[in-house]
Amino acid sequence: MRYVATIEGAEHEVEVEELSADTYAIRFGDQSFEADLRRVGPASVSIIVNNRSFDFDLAREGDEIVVASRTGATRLTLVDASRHAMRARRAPREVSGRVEIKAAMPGRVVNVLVAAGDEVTADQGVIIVEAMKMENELKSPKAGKVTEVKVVAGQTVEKGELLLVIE
Amino acid sequence: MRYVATIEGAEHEVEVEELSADTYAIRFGDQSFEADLRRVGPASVSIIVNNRSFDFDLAREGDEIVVASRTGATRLTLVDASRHAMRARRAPREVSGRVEIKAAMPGRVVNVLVAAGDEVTADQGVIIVEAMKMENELKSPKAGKVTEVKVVAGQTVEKGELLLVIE
Amino acid sequence: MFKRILIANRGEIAVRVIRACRDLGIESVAVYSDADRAALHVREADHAVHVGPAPAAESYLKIDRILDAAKRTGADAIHPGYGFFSENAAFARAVEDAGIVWIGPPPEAIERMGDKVEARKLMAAAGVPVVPGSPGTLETESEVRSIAKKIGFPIMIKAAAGGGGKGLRLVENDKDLASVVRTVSSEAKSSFGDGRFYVEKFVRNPRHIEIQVLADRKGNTVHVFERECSIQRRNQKVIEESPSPFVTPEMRARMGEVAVRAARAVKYYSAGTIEFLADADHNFYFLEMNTRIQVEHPVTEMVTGLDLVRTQIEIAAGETLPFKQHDIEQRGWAIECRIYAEDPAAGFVPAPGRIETLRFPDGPGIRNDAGVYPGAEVPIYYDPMISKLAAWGSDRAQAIDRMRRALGEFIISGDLTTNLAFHRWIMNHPDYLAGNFDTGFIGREYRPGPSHEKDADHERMAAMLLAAMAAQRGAGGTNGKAPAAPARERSAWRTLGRIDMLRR
Amino acid sequence: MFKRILIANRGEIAVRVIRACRDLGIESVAVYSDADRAALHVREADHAVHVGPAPAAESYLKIDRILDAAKRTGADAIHPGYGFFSENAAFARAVEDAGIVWIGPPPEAIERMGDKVEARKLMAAAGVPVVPGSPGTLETESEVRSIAKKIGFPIMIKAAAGGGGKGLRLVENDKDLASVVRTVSSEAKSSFGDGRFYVEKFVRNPRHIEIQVLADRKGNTVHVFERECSIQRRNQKVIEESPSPFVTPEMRARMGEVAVRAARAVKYYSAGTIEFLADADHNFYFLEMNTRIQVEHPVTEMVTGLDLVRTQIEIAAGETLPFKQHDIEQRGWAIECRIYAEDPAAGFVPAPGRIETLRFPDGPGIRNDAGVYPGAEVPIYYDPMISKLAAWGSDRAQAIDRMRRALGEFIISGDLTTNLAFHRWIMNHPDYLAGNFDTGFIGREYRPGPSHEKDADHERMAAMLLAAMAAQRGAGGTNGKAPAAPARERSAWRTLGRIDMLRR
Repeated sequence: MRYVATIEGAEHEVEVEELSADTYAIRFGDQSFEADLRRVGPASVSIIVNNRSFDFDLAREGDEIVVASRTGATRLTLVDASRHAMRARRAPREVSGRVEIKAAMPGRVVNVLVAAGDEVTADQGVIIVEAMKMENELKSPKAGKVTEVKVVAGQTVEKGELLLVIE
Repeated sequence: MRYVATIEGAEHEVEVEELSADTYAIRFGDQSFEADLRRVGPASVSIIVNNRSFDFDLAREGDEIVVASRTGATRLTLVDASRHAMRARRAPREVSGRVEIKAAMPGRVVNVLVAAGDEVTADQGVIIVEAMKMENELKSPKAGKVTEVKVVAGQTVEKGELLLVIE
Repeated sequence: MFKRILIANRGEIAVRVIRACRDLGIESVAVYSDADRAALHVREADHAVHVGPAPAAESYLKIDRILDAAKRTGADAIHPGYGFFSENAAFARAVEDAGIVWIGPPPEAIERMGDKVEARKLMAAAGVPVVPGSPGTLETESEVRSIAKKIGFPIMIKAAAGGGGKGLRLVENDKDLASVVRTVSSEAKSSFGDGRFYVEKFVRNPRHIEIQVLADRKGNTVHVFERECSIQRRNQKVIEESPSPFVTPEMRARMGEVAVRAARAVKYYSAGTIEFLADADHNFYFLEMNTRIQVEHPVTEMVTGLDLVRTQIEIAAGETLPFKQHDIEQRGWAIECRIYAEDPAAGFVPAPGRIETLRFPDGPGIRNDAGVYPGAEVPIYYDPMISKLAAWGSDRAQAIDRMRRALGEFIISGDLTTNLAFHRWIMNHPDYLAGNFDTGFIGREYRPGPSHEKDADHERMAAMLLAAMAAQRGAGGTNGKAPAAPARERSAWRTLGRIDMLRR
Repeated sequence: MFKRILIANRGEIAVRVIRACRDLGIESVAVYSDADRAALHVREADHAVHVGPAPAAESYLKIDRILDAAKRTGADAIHPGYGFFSENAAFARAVEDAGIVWIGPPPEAIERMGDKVEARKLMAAAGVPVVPGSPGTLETESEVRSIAKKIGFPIMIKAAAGGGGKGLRLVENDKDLASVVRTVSSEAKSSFGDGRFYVEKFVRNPRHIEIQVLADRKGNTVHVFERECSIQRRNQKVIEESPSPFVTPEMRARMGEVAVRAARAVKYYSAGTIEFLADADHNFYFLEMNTRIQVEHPVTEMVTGLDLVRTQIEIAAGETLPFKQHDIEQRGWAIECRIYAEDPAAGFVPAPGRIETLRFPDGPGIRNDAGVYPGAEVPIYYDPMISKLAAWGSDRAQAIDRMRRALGEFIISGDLTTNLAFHRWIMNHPDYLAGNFDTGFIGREYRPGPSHEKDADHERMAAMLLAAMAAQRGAGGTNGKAPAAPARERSAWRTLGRIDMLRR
């Protein structure tokens, strides 16, 4: 199998070949290695390469795979080489004058300091959200007008939930 | 649901009724209880009855269920009340003059002290089996004749594997 | 001794008290909200009583429900843990009025120390050094402005009923004053039911050092040396140690003596802590007294060999302190890292969720007080603490070596982010290693950023690529075993605690 | 200091040494057989080298393969752990000849102490008390018979090259003599490659008490007090503690002095242990010297605060002992329970298998040195130890209270049987609590039998019946979460460690 791996922005062509049930050949650049891989937990693998032992926890986050060890973690993507060529690039998203204020964490709305139609200045406090007894006053990132208020005081909100819109 | 529970040889009629997703009514003898049950692990449950908290690990062994807590364990069987009446009793097994010597644990045969056809006396050592460097000389439980030798020195054996037969 | 103790708390401290009960052969009673039915403290206790819905104000902070739970289960004493009712004199009195023993200090002492303004006056009168500030409580922005004019910015605005790093904010200059006063007042009202606050001169870059005290009901009072708690984020401690690398033998003796004097001034009994700010010249000032067991009590236990929770229970039962001041000795060094479900890269906001897999460190010198188990939920409603990881060594260097090792062994995965990588960063920071830090350390030094394997050599690279391939295919090696069930696998892949190392 | 240490061992002791390496910033090299590819020590190490098939004789005990592994990974020192090569002078010499540092005592000391017959002679000459017995080694049944006639039955027949409870058998009378001689000889030949044996008068109901010693290469030798190891099954320790409830301050001083003399007699360096038998009159006799780290070293570490494995490494690196005799103090009490995959009801035969779920105890005073993780296999080929659970308390009563609590928290399930319930039984036995026991304790007192909840009241009964129903239906409550995946569930139901409580 040939892959294109993207690590910290750099692309690498990788070839992985299964030699037996547990051993693999990995080639990238002018390097070639034989590795022994065992599953040691639901999302953990033990890998031995040239007598070096690596114990990784693995996670998927969207397109990315996170490979974490006791000393650090690396985030990478792996794409089938044949599909890589065809892969469409996403068009950069338009940045509009509309700003959405979203909940950074799950919590409870303590107070909404503005109403739809209010004019606000940059850095003006617009809403207070509480999580675990810590209250956080969220501020407007720009001067503008409040066009939508999606929540009321006392309401529980999820992480990423839209609270209000400023245009 | 009605069950017949057998605990340490005594039979109890039990009725269990699901009151909601997590709560149950349990009746046995003249006792009646309401209980809250939650799964807290692959084979662990937390149960609260009359404000008493029970944390059990559960295991099935054949027909039996083992309910284990921090202080002890109880082995019981639970049979659907309607099937209980029809349940056939197993006939007691015949005890024959044939004695099978089996491996009590997984291990390795160090030495076979007898051959098929040999006459042995009660308590005579017949085979030496090693597990984890401990050698154990197995003895004939009765006087008789070795009719079968199923293993050879150096062979690895499983728990319960037949080693030899004395008649 | 008591027959049955109700623990009016949750999480790791409830488990800690249950362990002390078990050691003493005392039955334990847990209370739980809707969010905590399957929590570890409920599983570990002998009894468990439901006290209401998830929000603490409707369950853990309902006096009548807690007392009713105690009566229904026949509890003869109540331990409040820390937080919740631990510094609530009204609750302590209600407990005593109900004929149940309160495992804590006299309600009067809680009250006098709980009113931070009165406490300042009282301590000054007892000859305990205090920081310059407002003589009494304030209620308006303009009052604050006039005090600030007198003592000069920066100032700290503190809720009169606050404590434990909650209800206090720094004001650097006049411009921010209005917004901060509004926030503190709102937070104080909703968290403590008391909107009053006071002002203190902000001591820049102080050390936060505290002295543990123990006193019985017969007036025997001892101190159990200091804890260094200067490593803080959001004005809350994350790493504590004992002894302090900053405290000299002379300073230790003086602080201990002052702490005993402070405790005696309020006729204190049970375990308590006198918190001090220390400046670079080894001057120290009374900050507040915590009239309860502290989160960070394990480091004192590891260094002195005492069991502070057990001693609290014995004192409440009327026993005499089984040791005198000269019996208590410091041996070696202990450090505690508070492992939280929080996101250091996003200003340490809580990031709770469900724990999938969990492996705790162990071995020589390691202790880990946890409130969770694999499959448990860290609820959004409460303090998002996962565990308190503590390491002991014969000296500070060994304690740090062991902590670093333990942090490496700690594995937690699930729908949550942890501060494990943040702790690893501190345990390798030259200033921390040199004992050279103050309460501003994290704010000045911590810059979240990518922490990928910078020195990844080719072998590590090959291993990582293979691991990534295994992750993508959803299957690792065989190891001669059946692979884990797909359903379980799917959820475990989602996120892993270790990934908090990488942020961009 | 070393750059990279190879650990010529497996299981918990390999993990223990890896932890010491990590604390010291030294890289670790694991070796593994086919059975141990996924073992914890391989996962935890920085390097790992395959050394052969599952049987130890073909992997862990292959001198050339271990040395080759060290050379290939650039290891500059080898730590042998306990068992395997730890008391093999030929291996120690081969290591040194290869230019690699041997983290252990001088090969000559191993040799002289390894020959139990020579050791007896040597110790007697050095003024160390020894038990009456054969003056030299024996080879035939008739030789044994003539010695027995002289010193009288019962006698112990011991392999000259044995040790650690292996290769020794009791003969009560003339009738059993032939069979025992045959077994010991066969076992000695296959296990140690040396069929010679010797005979000692059997001291009935002795205490087994040992003294830890530490010595550097410069001749500084100290003792680190005693360990009480009388709780044994199959002539092997299962519970150890320090201090011993039997040893008086005078006896401790004498034993320590004798132990240092014994170590000096063989120009010892590194960590070592002098084992003694003690009779009811507080007389003690040299039994053997273990020229390696002991399984039970954690209790000494907990009581003294020393790190014995770290000290071993430092001594091997040529460092001077960083403490003198008067610097070493005993604080409190520590107890260790060896948690084995074995079946106490079936004569303590090994009962290894795969571990499904695993939850370790923790909290104040608890340490658990494990060699396994959830999903790991306890292989049939080696010592079936799961972990070493240790509890520290300020006195013996508190240490026992904490051990009892920790044993209650310990959950292990899978295709294996454990001795957890056996340990719980001992921790509640009045004679154990009174400190009143000897090496015959388990043989006399332990009667495996059903240990169901005898005092199960109706509420517990109701809970058990409901749990059983849940088990039968294969589904518990909902807790608002998806139930665990069926495949995983099936295997977890199979057997559970806690069920070893019930045997019939």
